[in-house]
Amino acid sequence: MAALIWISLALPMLVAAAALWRPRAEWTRYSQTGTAVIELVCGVGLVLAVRSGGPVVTAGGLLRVDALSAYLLTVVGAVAVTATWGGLRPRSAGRPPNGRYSALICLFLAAMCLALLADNLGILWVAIEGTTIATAFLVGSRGGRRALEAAWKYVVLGSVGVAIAFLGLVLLYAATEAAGHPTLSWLALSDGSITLDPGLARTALALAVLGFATKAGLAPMHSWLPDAHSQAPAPVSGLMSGVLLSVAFYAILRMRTISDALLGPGLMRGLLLAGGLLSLAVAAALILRQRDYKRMLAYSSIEHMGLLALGAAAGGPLALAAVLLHILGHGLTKASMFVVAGRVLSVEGSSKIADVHSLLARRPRLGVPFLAGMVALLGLPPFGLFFTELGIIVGGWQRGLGWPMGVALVLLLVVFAGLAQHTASMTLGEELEAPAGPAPAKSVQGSNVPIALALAITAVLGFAAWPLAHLLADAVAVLGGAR
Amino acid sequence: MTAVETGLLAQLALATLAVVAALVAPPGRRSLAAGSATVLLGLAGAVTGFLAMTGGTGAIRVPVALPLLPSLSPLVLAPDRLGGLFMLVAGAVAAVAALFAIGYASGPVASRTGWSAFAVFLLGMQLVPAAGDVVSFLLAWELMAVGSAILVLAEHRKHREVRSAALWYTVMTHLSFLLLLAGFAVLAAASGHTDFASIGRAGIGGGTAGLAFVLLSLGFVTKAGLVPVHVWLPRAHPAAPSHVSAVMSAAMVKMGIYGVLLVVLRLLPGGPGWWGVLLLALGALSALYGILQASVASDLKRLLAYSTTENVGLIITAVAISMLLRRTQVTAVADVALVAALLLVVSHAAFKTVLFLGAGAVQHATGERDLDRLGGLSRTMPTTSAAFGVACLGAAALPVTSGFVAEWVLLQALIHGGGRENRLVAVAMPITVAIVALTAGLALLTFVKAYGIGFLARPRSEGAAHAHEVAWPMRAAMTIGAVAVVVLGLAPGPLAVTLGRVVGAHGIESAGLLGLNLPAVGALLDPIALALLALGLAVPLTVVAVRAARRRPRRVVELPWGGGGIRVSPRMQYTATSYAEPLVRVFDDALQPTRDLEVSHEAESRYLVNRVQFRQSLSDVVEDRVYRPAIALLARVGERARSVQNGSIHRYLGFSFAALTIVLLVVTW
Amino acid sequence: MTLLILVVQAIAMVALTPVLIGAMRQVRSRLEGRVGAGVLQPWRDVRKLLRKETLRAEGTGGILAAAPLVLMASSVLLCVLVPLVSTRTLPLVPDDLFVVVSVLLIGTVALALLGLGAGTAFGGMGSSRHMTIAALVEPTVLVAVYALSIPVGTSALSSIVQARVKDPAGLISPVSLLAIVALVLVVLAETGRLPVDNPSTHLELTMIHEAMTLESSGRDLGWLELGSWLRLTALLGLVVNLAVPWGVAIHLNAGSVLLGLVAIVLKVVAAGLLVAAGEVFTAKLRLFRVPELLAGSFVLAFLAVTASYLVA
Amino acid sequence: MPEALFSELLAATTGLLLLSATLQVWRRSLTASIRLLAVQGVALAGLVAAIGLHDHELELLPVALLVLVLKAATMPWVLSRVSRATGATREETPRMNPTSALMVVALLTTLAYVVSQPVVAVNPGPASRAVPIGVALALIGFLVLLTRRRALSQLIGFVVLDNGIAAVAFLTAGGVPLVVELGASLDVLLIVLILRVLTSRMQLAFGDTDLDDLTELRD
Repeated sequence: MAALIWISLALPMLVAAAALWRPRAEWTRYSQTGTAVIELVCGVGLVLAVRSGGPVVTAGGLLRVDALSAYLLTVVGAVAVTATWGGLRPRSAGRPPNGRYSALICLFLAAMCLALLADNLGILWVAIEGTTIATAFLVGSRGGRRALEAAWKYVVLGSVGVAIAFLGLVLLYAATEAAGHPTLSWLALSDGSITLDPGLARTALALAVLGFATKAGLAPMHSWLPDAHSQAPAPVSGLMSGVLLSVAFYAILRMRTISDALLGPGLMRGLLLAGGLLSLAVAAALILRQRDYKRMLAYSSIEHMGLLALGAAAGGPLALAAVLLHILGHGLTKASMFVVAGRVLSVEGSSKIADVHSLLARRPRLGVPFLAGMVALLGLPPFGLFFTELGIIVGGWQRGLGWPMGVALVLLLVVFAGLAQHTASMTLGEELEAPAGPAPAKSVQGSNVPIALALAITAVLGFAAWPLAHLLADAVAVLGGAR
Repeated sequence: MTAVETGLLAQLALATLAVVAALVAPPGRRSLAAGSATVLLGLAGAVTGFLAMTGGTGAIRVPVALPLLPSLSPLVLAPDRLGGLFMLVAGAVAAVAALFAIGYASGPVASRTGWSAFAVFLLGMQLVPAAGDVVSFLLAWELMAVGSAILVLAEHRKHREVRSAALWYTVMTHLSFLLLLAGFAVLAAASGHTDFASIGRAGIGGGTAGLAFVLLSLGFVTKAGLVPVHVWLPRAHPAAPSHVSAVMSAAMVKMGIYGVLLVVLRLLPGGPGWWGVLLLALGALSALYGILQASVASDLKRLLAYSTTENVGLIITAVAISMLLRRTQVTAVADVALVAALLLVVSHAAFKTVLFLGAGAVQHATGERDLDRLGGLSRTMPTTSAAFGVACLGAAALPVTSGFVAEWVLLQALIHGGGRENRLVAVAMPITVAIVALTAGLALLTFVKAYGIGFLARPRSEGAAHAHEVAWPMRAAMTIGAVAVVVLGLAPGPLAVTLGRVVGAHGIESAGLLGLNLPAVGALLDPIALALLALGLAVPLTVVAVRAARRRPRRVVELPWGGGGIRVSPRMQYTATSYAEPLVRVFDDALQPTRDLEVSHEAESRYLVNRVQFRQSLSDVVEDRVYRPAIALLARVGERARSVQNGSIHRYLGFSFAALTIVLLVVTW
Repeated sequence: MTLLILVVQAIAMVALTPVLIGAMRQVRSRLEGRVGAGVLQPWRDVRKLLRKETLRAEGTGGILAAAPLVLMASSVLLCVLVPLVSTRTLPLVPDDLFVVVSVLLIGTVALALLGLGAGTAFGGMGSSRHMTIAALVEPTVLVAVYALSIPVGTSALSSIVQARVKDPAGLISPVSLLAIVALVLVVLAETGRLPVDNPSTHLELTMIHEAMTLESSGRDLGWLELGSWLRLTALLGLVVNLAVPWGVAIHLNAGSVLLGLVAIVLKVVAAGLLVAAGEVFTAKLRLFRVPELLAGSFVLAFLAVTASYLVA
Repeated sequence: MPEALFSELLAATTGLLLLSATLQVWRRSLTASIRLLAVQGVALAGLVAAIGLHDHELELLPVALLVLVLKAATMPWVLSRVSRATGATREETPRMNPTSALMVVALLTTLAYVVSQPVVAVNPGPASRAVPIGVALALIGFLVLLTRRRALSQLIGFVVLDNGIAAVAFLTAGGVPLVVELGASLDVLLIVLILRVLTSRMQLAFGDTDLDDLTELRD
């Protein structure tokens, strides 16, 4: 089973190397999708392995797969398949294959896998910094001043933020060394076998969470997110919003477990509550009068990360399970939404909300998925996000976070109003006399199958997800479940 | 498997069937296929509801990923008697509306999406009262909301206002959902369970219960369309296709009532007095405000929408009265009030369905919805006119209709509830009586206007002049509804007794010719006997009149007298607007109309008036005074907030730095 | 037996009504210094109208034919239901206050629809004003009788009257006085007497009732007139029986019933004459001052209720 | 190595770190602050070597070498390439004038002392007593990031921040595990290279490397 770990790590790098070696080869078009599929397969395989035989450990304990990481690996695979397949442009689109682009995406995937599979927090940090490196040029790949600006802000803000996390890890290591056995292994830290100096541990963990919050897009460290998401190519935005944030959030979840084990729930609860509510507030305030629909989607990501933070702050089996399921649902939906948004941009030629109207009437192939995805993002049934938001709120209330949850509900209403208003103005409305330019051919558009699949999965998630239930339960147990 | 379980599964199956039919049937046959499937869906709901209402039991459990975790129970569908009643109402209304839609649906409503959404909407609505736990309740609730929202914006291509209507509707619906979510979360947190039975057993009290009650009742009355959270109603109902607005107004709104009853009877029974006062205030205010707005409205469907607010207000008033009386140990009268509430629910469902369907038929036949452009339809559309007329009698609470019975029971409860024992009740009762009476009076005017202006007199527009009677399914649907209005009004006894059983009320008896006897308040109502007596007097008169008419028939003259043999021009008639003018003046303060008068004089002398222009527009006061400012404020906040992301990387780094310093200081302190 | 009494009562009222109206007109004209047409003139008018040819304008519906009959029937039913001669009621059809009011309203609605049916300017105008007043009157009626019903604990008019016969002390209690005054005012409004409406005007802009019946002629008009007069009789009868309930037959024997019959006739006529005399000295209110009057009467009724809690 | 010498060395190296950083805030010349960066690298390497010799952890010596190569040679070289490529040699108008910036440096240093109390408390010793300097260095790096307009200055600020964190790492626990150390250094190097590429692209796109031009993306 350890083989799967190595495959999921090594194979993307090999593909990347090959793609860089032959950047113009026709197969590179499909290389990233293929890699994504393999990641998905590895994820499922590891899930089964973990379900049957417990955590899989290799590389002398540096790499370790438990239920949580296996589940998230699967999520990464699934979302990556959606994003890359949806971003696939067939030959007839007339674009030359771009091996460097594919290679970077493969490296990006590899970095995320490493982050998920590493048991050593240091390596986790290295991997997350690695995602910044891999995506830097992807964000800038559209060229032009705006893309450049986005890339610069992304790299500077991201690496500075993550540097803070490194400071935290350093202090944590110092604490362990002071305690007698220096280690950065999450397992050792979270099973409560070591007792650290609380003062130092507090500082260390707080800094680490603050740093990772940057990549997780939690306010007030979120500033890079709207720019990067709105400028990156659609599949990349999808990947970043769909899983990169979640991977960073995964790091926060690990930190939270350690902190709860060492210091009790107070510290993390405070930090996550502040971050979550602040993120919701920022999202609500900036969605209200948003002009640009890709930025709108980016802020909705901030909103969802805020929800996740609230769920993590609440803790407890219900909220945590809801958080994990929410990661999957949000990833799939947001990835497809960014793909659709990219197509809208390519046919409408503008990312301004004001310039796009009556999509349902004029471009049903774009309008219908856009509307459906929005309904999913707004957390309405039958989509799974309905259940997970419900679980987070109820779970939070059960854990005594009544007032924060109440505030969150108010902010959610504002977010809903804003998103609904913008969506209505984009999709609804009468057909114009002139059918606004030549309707783009399906071939240029790319297929709706991945989007339909992703949304369908999100839809059945709430009802038919009981195969997942036990996996989720295990993952919650990994996170220290009831604690 | 019990009958109820079969019924529930049948509804799921039929809904699926309807969706499939909508998707696969060829456009020509789609309405018939999907329509008949939805009719069956509604009937299934009605039957299941009846079974559950008369004591049938059964439960269906659906496992869900999250609920498999210990702290949430699986989705449970287990209607109790009360739920059964509401399922019955919803199903019956749905069936009639669907039958109507077979003939009515056209354009986007008849599309695949339209019919599928309709089926989903109906399914969700019929499952709300079946839900046995929080999650399934909210799930059904949101299915209902999503389905109805899609239908509300069905016409979005043609009419611009539909978009804003849909927006208002979705946002208000979401507000109600979030309130419910919060309220249920409070209950779940307090009781540790999410199924209603356990929550009810938990016996939550004190501040927690109060908080939950406020949140839940606000959420439910938002859906029920009470003032001040009614604003979506007068927008969504005109925007939606008529069969949809019929279901929304006659059945969906009732789910809000069901929710309130669920809270005060099952989840948090025996709450403190201020609960009743709160509900009473909301209900009475809504009744008065709603009927006032309705009486001055000239858009037929807007008028009906506001009258829904009024009726719901009356229902909530009845519920609140029963709560108050139960606290003051006048339980017998409290039971009567509760039964009155349920009677109001049933009768409103009956006549409001017909009214909205009638409005739809009129719109279908004339293309007009504005009363000021209608008229003379009683000759061109006899069936519609008759059905609409009967329903108007019901809405005006005149004998012998269901509306009269319901209001009679309510008034009986009111005048017998009073007493010196409890100061609160002693003050509340007369005020309530007065408000209910004024409401009834204005309702009378409203529906005399609706029928008299819309169906009598002369056509006021081309469309009205060339109206034609509608297709048979629509006629059939309206007739069924009208018959129901009369039958329920003639034979209230059995119905009231059943309703009494539903809420475990005592002292509700059937007497005389299917009449209704309330020994608790020493009052008896036997509509059939009354009708017989009236006939006994009317028949001889009619005979005399008819014989006279045969001896000397009326001579038809070209011109009406009209104060001097005037020429006939429809424009000389009173319109709905002018009809309500005196009322607008009387209630100037409450309605706050905006008038402007332009007088332009002749050039020669300013004593010679050239032309006088008078404009008057009525808008919803609550909307102008509460919602508009709030929206404007939000918009301003949004504008301000945009400066947070002003693009300067230094500012962004500043955020991070500030966060870093704050966290460092906090954790090391 | 009871039915018989009620039928007798109805017939008596139908027979009495024109005379009553005649008497009232006569009193007015005498007080105004005119000779007057004589007490029996209304009788002749109705008879003449019922014989005359009836016209119907083109494009008007059957409502013009139906409404008069409905009004007439409802008024007669009113005479049957209201406890005038005796306090005996049919077992299945008690003279419940709300039923009585609703029967009254049926007539009101019939008139209003009639006004709209013709599709002329004046009909609509009258109908609109008529309904506005009716709507504003309703709270007063209910609250006033509510006040009277509190001591008795039922909404059956007969029981109220009976109770008031039984204890005359209650008659002059503030409760009953306030309530009665309120009732008188609403009866005047509901039956279109001064100061709300001038029954003898034909100046279109001021009229309410007349405007609605403007399109009716012949027997239609006859039924309408008789019907609306009957409403006046019945309501006056009700009020006087509530105010001075003496003479109402409580036991079922010919003597008391006869006495009751005579008593009610005398009382109604007396009340009518009072009203007529009063009308001579009052001017018609502007339409938009009428709500103030009704508000006043409502306040009286409401005070009556509160008084009944405080005093009685 | 005797304690006295060790603490001498510590004082010297850390003092040099702080001094160079302060000078970087002071001076407007970019070339100068790049040289100061090299000095910082040397000081850091010296620090590592000293700790390694003192704690007899010989595997720290190759690390010291790595630090020397990376922070004292490679990065300054890269940055000077940048400054030559973009012709940016001076920070004409910093967003905060040097005087107040120096005041802020003083503040940040005190803040650093305050917040690193827990670290000092855990294992008192000459090394950990020097930790505040590392933290101060990191904060100063942040300050440079915040107050300088030129892209290059932000590069410098980032490197200073990183130096600070590295200093903290070595002072507290003689550095993180080697594999992490390698990964981290590699990451930092790559980030710097990426930023370098972006800077030259910026030069091409804007004809300038003033970060105030980067305000097209906004709400």
